[in-house]
Amino acid sequence: MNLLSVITFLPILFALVVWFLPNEKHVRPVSLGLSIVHFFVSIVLLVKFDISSAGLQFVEQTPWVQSAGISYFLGVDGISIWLVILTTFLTPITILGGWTSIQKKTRGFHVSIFVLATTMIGTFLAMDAILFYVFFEASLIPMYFIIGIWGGKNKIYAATKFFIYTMLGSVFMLLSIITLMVLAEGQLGQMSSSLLDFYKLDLNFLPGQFLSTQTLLFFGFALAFAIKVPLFPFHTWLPDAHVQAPTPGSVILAGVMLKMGTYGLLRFCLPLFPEATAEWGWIFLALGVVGIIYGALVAMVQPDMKKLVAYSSVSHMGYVVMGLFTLNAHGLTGSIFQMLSHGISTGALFLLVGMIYERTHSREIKEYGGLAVVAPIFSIFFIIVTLSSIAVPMTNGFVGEYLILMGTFMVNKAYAILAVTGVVLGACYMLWMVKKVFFGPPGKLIKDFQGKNLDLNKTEVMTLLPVVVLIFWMGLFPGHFIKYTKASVDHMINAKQGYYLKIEGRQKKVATIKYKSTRVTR
Amino acid sequence: MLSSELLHIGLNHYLGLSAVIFVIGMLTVLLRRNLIVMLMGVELMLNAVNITFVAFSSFNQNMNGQVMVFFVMAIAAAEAAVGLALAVTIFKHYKEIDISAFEQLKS
Amino acid sequence: MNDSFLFAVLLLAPIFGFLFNGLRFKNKNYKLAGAVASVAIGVSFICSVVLVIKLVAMPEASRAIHVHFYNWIEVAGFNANAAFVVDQISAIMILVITGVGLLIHIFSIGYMSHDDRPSKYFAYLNLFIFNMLLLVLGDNLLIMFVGWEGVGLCSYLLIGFWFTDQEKAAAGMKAFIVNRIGDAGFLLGIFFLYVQFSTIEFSSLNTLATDLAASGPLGWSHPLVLACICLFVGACGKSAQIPLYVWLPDAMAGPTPVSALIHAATMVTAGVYMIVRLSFVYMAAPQVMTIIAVVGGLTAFFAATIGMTQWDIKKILAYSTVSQLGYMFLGVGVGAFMPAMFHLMTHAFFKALMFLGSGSVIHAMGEEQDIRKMGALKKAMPITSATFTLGWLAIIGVPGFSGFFSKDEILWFTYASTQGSKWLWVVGVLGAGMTAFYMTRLMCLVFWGKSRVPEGTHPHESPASMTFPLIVLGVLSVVGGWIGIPHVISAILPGHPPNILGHWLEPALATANLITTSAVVEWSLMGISVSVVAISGYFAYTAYIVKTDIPEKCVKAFPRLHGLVLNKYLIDELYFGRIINPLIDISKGLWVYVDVNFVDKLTYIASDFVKSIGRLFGSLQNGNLQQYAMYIAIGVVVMLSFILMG
Amino acid sequence: MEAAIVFYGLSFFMTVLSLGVLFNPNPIMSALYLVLTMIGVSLVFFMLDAGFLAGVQLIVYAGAVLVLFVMVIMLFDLKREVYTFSRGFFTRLLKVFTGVVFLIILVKSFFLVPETKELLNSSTQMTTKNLAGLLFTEYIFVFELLGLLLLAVAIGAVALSRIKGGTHAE
Repeated sequence: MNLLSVITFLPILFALVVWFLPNEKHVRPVSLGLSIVHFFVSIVLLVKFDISSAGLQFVEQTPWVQSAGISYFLGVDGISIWLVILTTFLTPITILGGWTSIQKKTRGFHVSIFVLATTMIGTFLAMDAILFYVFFEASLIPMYFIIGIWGGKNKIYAATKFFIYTMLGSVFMLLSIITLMVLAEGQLGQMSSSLLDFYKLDLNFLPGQFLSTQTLLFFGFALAFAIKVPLFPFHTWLPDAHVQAPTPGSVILAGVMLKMGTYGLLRFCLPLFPEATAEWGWIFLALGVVGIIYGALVAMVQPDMKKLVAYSSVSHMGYVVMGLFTLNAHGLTGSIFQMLSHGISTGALFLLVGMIYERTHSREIKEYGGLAVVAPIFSIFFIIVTLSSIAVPMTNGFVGEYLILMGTFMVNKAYAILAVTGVVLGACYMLWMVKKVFFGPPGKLIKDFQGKNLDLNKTEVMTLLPVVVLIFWMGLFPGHFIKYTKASVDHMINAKQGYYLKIEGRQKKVATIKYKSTRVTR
Repeated sequence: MLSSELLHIGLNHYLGLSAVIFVIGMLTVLLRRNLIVMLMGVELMLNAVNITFVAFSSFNQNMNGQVMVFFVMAIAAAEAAVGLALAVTIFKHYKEIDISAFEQLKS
Repeated sequence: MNDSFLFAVLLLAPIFGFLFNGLRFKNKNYKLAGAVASVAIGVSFICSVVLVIKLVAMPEASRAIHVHFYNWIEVAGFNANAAFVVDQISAIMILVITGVGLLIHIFSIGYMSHDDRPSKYFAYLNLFIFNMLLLVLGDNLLIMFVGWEGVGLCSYLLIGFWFTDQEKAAAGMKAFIVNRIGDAGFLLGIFFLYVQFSTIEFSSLNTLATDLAASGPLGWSHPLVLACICLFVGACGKSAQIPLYVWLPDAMAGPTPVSALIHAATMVTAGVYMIVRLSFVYMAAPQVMTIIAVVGGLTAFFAATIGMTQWDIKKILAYSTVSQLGYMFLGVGVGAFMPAMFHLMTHAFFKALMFLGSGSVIHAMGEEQDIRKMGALKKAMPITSATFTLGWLAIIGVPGFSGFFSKDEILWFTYASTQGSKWLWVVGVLGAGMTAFYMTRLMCLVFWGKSRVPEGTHPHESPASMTFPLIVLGVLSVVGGWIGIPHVISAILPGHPPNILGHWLEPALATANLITTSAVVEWSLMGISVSVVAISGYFAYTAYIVKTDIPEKCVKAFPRLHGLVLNKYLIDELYFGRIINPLIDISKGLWVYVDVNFVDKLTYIASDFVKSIGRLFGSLQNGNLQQYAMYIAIGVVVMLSFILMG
Repeated sequence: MEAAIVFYGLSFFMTVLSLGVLFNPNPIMSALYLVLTMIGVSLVFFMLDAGFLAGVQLIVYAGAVLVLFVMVIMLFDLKREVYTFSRGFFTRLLKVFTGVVFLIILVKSFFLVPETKELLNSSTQMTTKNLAGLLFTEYIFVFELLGLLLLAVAIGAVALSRIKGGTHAE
């Protein structure tokens, strides 16, 4: 069986295992073990990956709905590989994050987490638009349950908002995919939903006009992904979802699910609609800049820690979108890097906020104060993650932000200068929170806990340690990560018009033969 | 020409009569509030249909139409029985036979 | 020894100390923590010395040791290598950093002996040294930026070291955020330079900029000029120049050795160092240099005026630092890169000395910082007092002491350089006069005169671990200036001592052309400034020792001016009132009115629209049986009419 | 000619009577009008040479069903109604309009049927015997099913009426 299928569907198998586990007490350790196994399986992918190639690797293609040209088509390249690893890396972390915070229906929770992992990995690996859509939408279901069952006070509202908002965008995407499939039938003589075929299409584009095929399709896709990212002004579901979601849910949501949006932009919008991207990209650059500043400003006045982190996500994802639409290698590399580092550092922030919430049952910033005295280890971790979040050099946040800003600067100086203020504002809101929560005299909450041990236990330290290691690894040796994406990014820049993807490796022959045979049978 | 058309009673006349009675029955069902009167409206409609059946049967020399009328009558009788039984039950339960009092199917 | 190895040890020794102390941060054994930290810095110092010796052995024209560890960020032509260089400029810096740093570490052992968390303190201090070394050794702008932000971070952590005090935590945050504004400027500067030259390595930048400047003067909108402005904003943030100086006085909330190390000797001079590093680039943008000179001169002047009115010993030294940094910027602004570096170095010696001295005083007074409660400490603390006197003589520029040579060189360039101006010289001399005033005032109030020490406080001399660094720095404050004796002076001295520093730095720096090189003019200018200093010093002595009612009278004569200066020209209030509070208000407005009540409302409106359509169709399903029957009838009618019509 | 007069007369009375069902606010009166309409229908059957059906019509409708109606009405002790017709002026109008349009469409559609001018009553097939023949040969299964249905209805009606509640609750 192909490696990618194994990586994608292993979690489903795990979910079944967990579901039929006789003793509910064993659910947590077994899930943790299985997710770590999954992580190591995905590391195999990293080891076997050929970094010199920009093409699709480990390709697997089997016809699914022949009459419509829909196939089960998985492949990985430099753009998606890290996102897959990020998912498998964060899954054990989330399971650890829910170790004590998830008290009811543990079995169902872990099943949800595993199903979610499958759908997310599937989204990143699917090279068939319909398959992508299926995974993209399916990921909503477990997340809906995670928020709706294990969430906070207002969970149903948040879950519904999250679901419907994202669903709304996806509808336009589905419409665009179907349009592309029909166009493929006209131009290639056969209906197909394979991305590789979509790349071959010649889409009509009229400069300056909104109602041309390419522009409409571009916005159809872009809207779906902009909501998922979320880009200003489609971001309002995010604070609600984050505040209500349980800690592991927030980690996955911020860590991976938001990246599905930016990944989609990178996989669909940029290569499929090059002219429209060039023409209308400024809107996204501008929205990215607005998102950066707006998210930072609004984060600055949040009374709730989780909300603050949620708005900081809006700000950080603004950077990613801005980087994507710079359309140069610096911006793209920076964006991919920033996706990873945001996944790690914001995920860690949510974990940390969750950990302290478990102890004090409050997230109100003003009720804290002087936490560093009673929880020194926690403070150290929190400050390290904060530094990574505000992009201090030598942590992961810096590399991505720097490259994005430089890429933007090379395209448009005004946007870059505006976006740089985000660097300052980012420091403002994060340090403001750190000051209010950790420093100063003991606050209302901390007084109640005086003398008790509020600090992290060993499990929590073990949860955070890999994250911190990665924060510094990515900050000090970004080359280890960038080298995987380099070929793909360069290819995307060089082949901007007429983007294509080659299929690499031994599967190549099989795939083409299969492809031809389907064509003949039609 | 017209007078002969009018005076010579053909199929269309019977059909017209049945149509008129059918519509009146239908309006009874639609307009009256009393459940029992509504059932009467249904009976009217069934009778109108019966007229049509018999008229076609006669004009086409086909007995099948009459057989059908036979069946319709039986079913009408059954329907009246069940309908009235239901009406009785409803009346027993609600002390009310006004159809607008029963709006439990609201969305 | 291998260069890479030397560099690695130089950089990693502090990191080792940081990790050692950081991982056992709860440990209260200050001796072990301090010893490890000091040894780590000592190792770095030895490496620095070895490197400098190696450098001296190299031929004059190519004195630079480059080391390349690995490619840090490498994307599409953009290369930021983890590469380091030690040349004439950074050689001075690493000696100062590790040397002064070592002394301050040793001092800290005594100073932090009563603290709860000495391990954490020394960990931060070592981390700072590491970052500072990165800053000065970086071979390209980005590595410098890494150190640049890193020292800002350490400064944040150390200012807020006693974080249970809300104000100290706030001071740390303020420092970091103001620095961040500068950092944003720095980043933009890097971008401008990269876009212009496609490289961020110092040596290439300097060459390319010189070539560019040779092709004619550059307009204001040229990327290079904009880059210089942006980088200068960065320097303003880090080196506390107008308008971003506000964080430095507040930064005195940190432990005093930290103030000595970070906020006097090393970190705050990073801005000067950066401009000196890019001297050729800046020479290509003379208009920016004028801005720098004006900003530097104004900072030197205004900070000195504020310094004259303060009562907190550390605040006085802080404003003095700002003022002296102003001098350095005045120097680089007029093209006096060598004198600026010279002043940087001598300032590091005497200001570190004075801060440590003040630390010793504060320690002895039981954490008291108000100079009105001191006086006559000379008897109680002879060593501190003696060394502090040396620092005082150096900073006010008494001939023969280090400060005299460096400051006078800057003033001479201000007057004589093509970039300079007589007005700037006047400002500089006035500043020097005020420096003499407030430093003499400090001496009078703290060490001389009558004792105003409150009952119950028994000042005592500090332990040897604290006095030893004082003595070393005291000596350096005196002799430190002798390696850069200007030509005019050396000409009349026996043996004509050479200007070692000037000679050493010359190949690495750009130099401004001087309009006049007349020795007579130089002597007379020197005479004027020395006499201004002497008069103002004497006046201060009179006012605070002989006739102690003079200050009162002056205050009474100009109450509003005094109030304004005492309150630091209300700059903090201005920033809070005009920038920070409005920004917070805007943010609140954005959140409440835009986010919650507009953007989110829009989604509600959309969903309400859908709901209302649903309600419309829902109203058809009203449960009325006859209504349903009517729908059937209508449906039949419609279907029939379709059948009949078509 | 006579046939025409009889037909028109009959049609007129039937229309008026059925309108009486529709408009009379007293359910008893409606039921009586319905009986008369039923008798009219059986006369129409006679005119169409369906004597057996006319008889059955009289027996089943006028005899059985209507008695049932009247009995139920008596049982409820219904008086003249205060609200005869359903609510809502607009809805009422729409209902009447629908009815009128429906009538027009129906009448119009008759002219699509090829006109059969003559009553072909010379045929010997239109006898009750033939009807019975058909019923008990070709339609025997349906006929039996109908019997089953009537049985089920009988049982069902009894069961429904015996549900406790209302006036019989005690």
